[in-house]
Amino acid sequence: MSGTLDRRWIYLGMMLAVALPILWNGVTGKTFPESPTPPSQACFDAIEALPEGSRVLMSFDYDPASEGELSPMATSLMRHLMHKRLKPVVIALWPLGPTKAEETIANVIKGDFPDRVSGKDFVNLGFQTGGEGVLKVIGTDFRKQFPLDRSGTPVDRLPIMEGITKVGDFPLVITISAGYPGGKEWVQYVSSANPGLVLLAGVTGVQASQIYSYYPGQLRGMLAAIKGAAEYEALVSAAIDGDRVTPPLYTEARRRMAPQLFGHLLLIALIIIGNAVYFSQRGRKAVAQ
Amino acid sequence: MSDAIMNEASPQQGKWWIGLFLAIAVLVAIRASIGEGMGRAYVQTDSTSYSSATGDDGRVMWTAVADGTAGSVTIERVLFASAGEYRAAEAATPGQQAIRISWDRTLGLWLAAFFTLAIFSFLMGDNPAYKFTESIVIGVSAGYWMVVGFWAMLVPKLVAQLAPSMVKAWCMPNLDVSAFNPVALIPLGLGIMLLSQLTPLGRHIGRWPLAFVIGTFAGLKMISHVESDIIEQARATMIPLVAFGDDGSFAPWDSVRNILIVGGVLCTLAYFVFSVEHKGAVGRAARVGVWFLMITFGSAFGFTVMGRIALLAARFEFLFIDWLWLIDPKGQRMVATVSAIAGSCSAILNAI
Amino acid sequence: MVLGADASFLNPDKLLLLVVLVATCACIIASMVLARAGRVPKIRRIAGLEAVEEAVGRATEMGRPILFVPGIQDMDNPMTVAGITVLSRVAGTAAQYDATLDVPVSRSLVMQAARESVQAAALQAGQPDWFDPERVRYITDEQFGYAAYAAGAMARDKPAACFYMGCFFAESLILAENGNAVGAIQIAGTAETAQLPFFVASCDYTLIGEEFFAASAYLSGAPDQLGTLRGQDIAKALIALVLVGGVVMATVKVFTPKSDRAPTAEMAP
Amino acid sequence: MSRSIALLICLLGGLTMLVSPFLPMATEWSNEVTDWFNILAAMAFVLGGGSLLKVQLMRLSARGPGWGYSAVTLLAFIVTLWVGLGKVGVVADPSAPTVAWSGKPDDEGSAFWWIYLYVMTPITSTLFAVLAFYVASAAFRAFRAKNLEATLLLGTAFVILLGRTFAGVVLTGWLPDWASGLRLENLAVTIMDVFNTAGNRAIIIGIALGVAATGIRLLIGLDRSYLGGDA
Repeated sequence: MSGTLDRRWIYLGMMLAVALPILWNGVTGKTFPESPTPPSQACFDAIEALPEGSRVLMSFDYDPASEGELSPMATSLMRHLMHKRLKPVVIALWPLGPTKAEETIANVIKGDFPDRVSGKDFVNLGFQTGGEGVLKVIGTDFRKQFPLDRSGTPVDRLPIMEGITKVGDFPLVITISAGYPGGKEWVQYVSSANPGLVLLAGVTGVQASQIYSYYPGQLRGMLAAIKGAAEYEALVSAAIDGDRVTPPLYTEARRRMAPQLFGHLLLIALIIIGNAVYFSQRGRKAVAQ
Repeated sequence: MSDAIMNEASPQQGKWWIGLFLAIAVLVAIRASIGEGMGRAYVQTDSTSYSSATGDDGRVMWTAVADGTAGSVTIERVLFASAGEYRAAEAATPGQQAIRISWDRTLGLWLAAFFTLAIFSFLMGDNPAYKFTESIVIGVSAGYWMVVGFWAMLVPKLVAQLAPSMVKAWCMPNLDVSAFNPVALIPLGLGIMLLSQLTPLGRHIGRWPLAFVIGTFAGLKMISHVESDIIEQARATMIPLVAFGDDGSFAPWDSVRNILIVGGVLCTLAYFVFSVEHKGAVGRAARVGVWFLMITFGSAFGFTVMGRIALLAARFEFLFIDWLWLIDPKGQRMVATVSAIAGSCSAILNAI
Repeated sequence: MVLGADASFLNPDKLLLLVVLVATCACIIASMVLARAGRVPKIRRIAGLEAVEEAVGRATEMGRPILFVPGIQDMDNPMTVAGITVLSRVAGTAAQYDATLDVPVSRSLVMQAARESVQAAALQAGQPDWFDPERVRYITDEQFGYAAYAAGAMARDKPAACFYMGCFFAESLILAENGNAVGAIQIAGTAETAQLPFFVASCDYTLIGEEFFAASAYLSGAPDQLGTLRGQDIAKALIALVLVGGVVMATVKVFTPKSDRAPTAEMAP
Repeated sequence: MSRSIALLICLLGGLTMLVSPFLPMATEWSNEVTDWFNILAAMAFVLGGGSLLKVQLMRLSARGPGWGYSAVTLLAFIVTLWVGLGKVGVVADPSAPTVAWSGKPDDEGSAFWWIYLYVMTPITSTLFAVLAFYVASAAFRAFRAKNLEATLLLGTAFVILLGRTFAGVVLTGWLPDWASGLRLENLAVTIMDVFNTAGNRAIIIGIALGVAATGIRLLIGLDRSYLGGDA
């Protein structure tokens, strides 16, 4: 039945549905308004609730393949943490995570909060192989897995790490994850084992439905896909920029919502056409019989 | 030579593809000649001097100092600069060298654009550009993971445990381990057994490390799944069927929600029953369970579509923003290219 | 995993886990022992598994290869192990029919296990010469590098049957759509819930979650393996019972402290 | 004999893991063993690399159709390995400027970084992005309202697709507040919160049981196909 339409037409349609809004957006600079859903609002509130100077563990569990969805989240989260004068301790369970973390640090901290000092106000402890094994170990001994920061300084000498021996010592943990190991493993090994700890997750669309079953119990808040990123971006912008114009770095997710809309509309149109064809053919067959 | 790139002889298709690639090349050439051009990468050199001091614990600490400090060591790094920064620097001092074009990164950018288009071309059918890209990615990624495994795992976790002073002097000056750790011999032994497979004698002992991995992780996963998936998920489902709001009033909607969740979990579990035919009560429950499964899959599908479109948008952004310089939402360049293109078009039209 | 201040012999925080774990294992092991003693359960039909033979047969008739992907994760993942077990059954059938079986893998440990399993299956089928170790080969650990290979190979080799049994992530749809484009009969099995919708949409049969883990026992047909399936069902029934008990208690609890609350008809969206 | 030892290793490894959460003194074992696996996995790359070399060299020497691609793969593999292991273009780390090898292989400016940024990243992320096209063709082909089950699947996808963009706001934003639960964006949340939660929970519990049963079958040696089956 699908033979009636060469799938390449569908591909062409999708290409135009995504490419044209990007160009339109690039020329006009317009974005759609966002109203936050509860899981995104919960993320925002959890960070707002922390007292100034609290240390937050932030894990970059993704790589370039998913940065389209996750980098805007990381950027907004980092901006929010910095604005609230919280201290992120950055780690990664994916080998390419630290590079993404460095990018976020360079864009947000070095660009907009140049007074913050590495080792005191934030730190990147880099990547550790072992996936969920790492999570298991940091449950009891954080420094065993992350003995040095990314520039090689032992964590014992970093003021930001003072008194932190296990993952439970952080009041808040954020994972930005694209798959395995990621949100699910953080829930399994960290959130379940440390009842007092607050876990937030930024996840890709594909993980969202699975991770949803942990919210709001084992997972206090979540940012689901680019929509979650856009909502969070809007929340943070409203809190920090107010009426001023938000710098383009912090509108990335909202800019991506226009291609999103047209992509979705195309898909819906395709489903409707597919069904219309199906039912008309079925009707014809029934008449023929 | 053609058999080196053709898997099967199909000259007709080959011509079609060459035509397509040529057309793209012409379009790109036209684009490159309009306005400020396209696809260049700029860099600047960051040079920092470091000077050493010995701390209380006897460790040598290096700190950044002003250039030219006596006894300091200078490290030069080449870092990205944006086209806008380059233009600004050129406007201030023409011919300056602080910010300059990087030919290797420009080449990389064009290569990246080629690979992007080559992968997209697979949607229209298998073709030499895709096959070339496929061969590249297989080779590069296999090598990539070997390198990552070596520097991120073997050196710090194995070699550094066995020969700490050597590793410290060679590549990990901040290594904390100081003594030989005999426990590291166990994974080394398992690894050697594994690699012994490459020799004809080693087939039998090659199974042992495999058995070790499978056994330990079977145990580990049993624990984690029972703990987080059975206990926690069951606990999360033990909710009252009748719910009241905070003010003590009956909350019918929350009650319906709770009843649906509990009922849905039980019915879907019934679908997974194997040793009873799906007839009678079990069959009816399983049928409802399938409905829940379908809704679950539908929602997962919808959410995933979001993610995939965002990724596609990111790739188009790479092509439009970083390579073709068509739009500039981040304000990294100084001239709006679309208006430049419009200007060029009107100039061409006027000329005609 | 938190160490108590008093390093007692048994960690008290984990008592519940211990009870549930022992109960689950007891159900499974007891059913297995019973099955061995002759009380073999009758297992319901699982559509995807009945189609295995049909798919292999079709590939043989058409003279086109069979593609088997045991997921893209390593042997530490139970799904990969389950996939390798299914592979041994598929390989056995393929060896009998003398069909070509391609097994590209993305981890070298998986390659080793898959070679062992395919070779043993060929031996058991009485076709030791059918096994060619180069048909079970390592491609790359990189998820999309692997997907690029698989998509290209499908377009060129046009397999008649594709099996995807193991742990899959985003590449699931790349595999399934390309398989569909070359008209292969496709059977998938995974417990990676996020990928199930794509397999359901693009494959002919999909083993969902627990069904996939049951596949190896089901295909083996051995009484003790089938027994473990009944064990799973008993454990499931126990969980359901506890769940219902918990729900009843939670509901009763709502009424006990303030039983004078009058229900109202307000809609709280 | 070798198989019996393997089964014993499998059983002992599994039992260690099974008791470790309950015995405080055993917590360390499981951490140690996890490290071992990672080392083993890193060493296994050599096995994979060997297999890759062998297959590609065989193709190259046979000069069959497409042999040029084998040469490309081999070259890409060797170059990546060489620049990565040799840290070509890597400058020393600021924490130890005098130790030439102290930099990270993927530091900005190194050859390995260049390969990562300009070869790996565009190819892998474009392959990922191609899924947007496949999703569209799969939805067009497979989402037919043939029966109740299929209708539920496509109906849910419909609501989520609309509810998660601005289209949802436009289409149903006019609904009065007392019916706001029916607005598409809220309907999408309800589906996730209620139906998706229930469905996923049951799947997750089922999988956990499947994993437990598979674990037992492996530990007691009932399932040993990875060792070469029952033969």
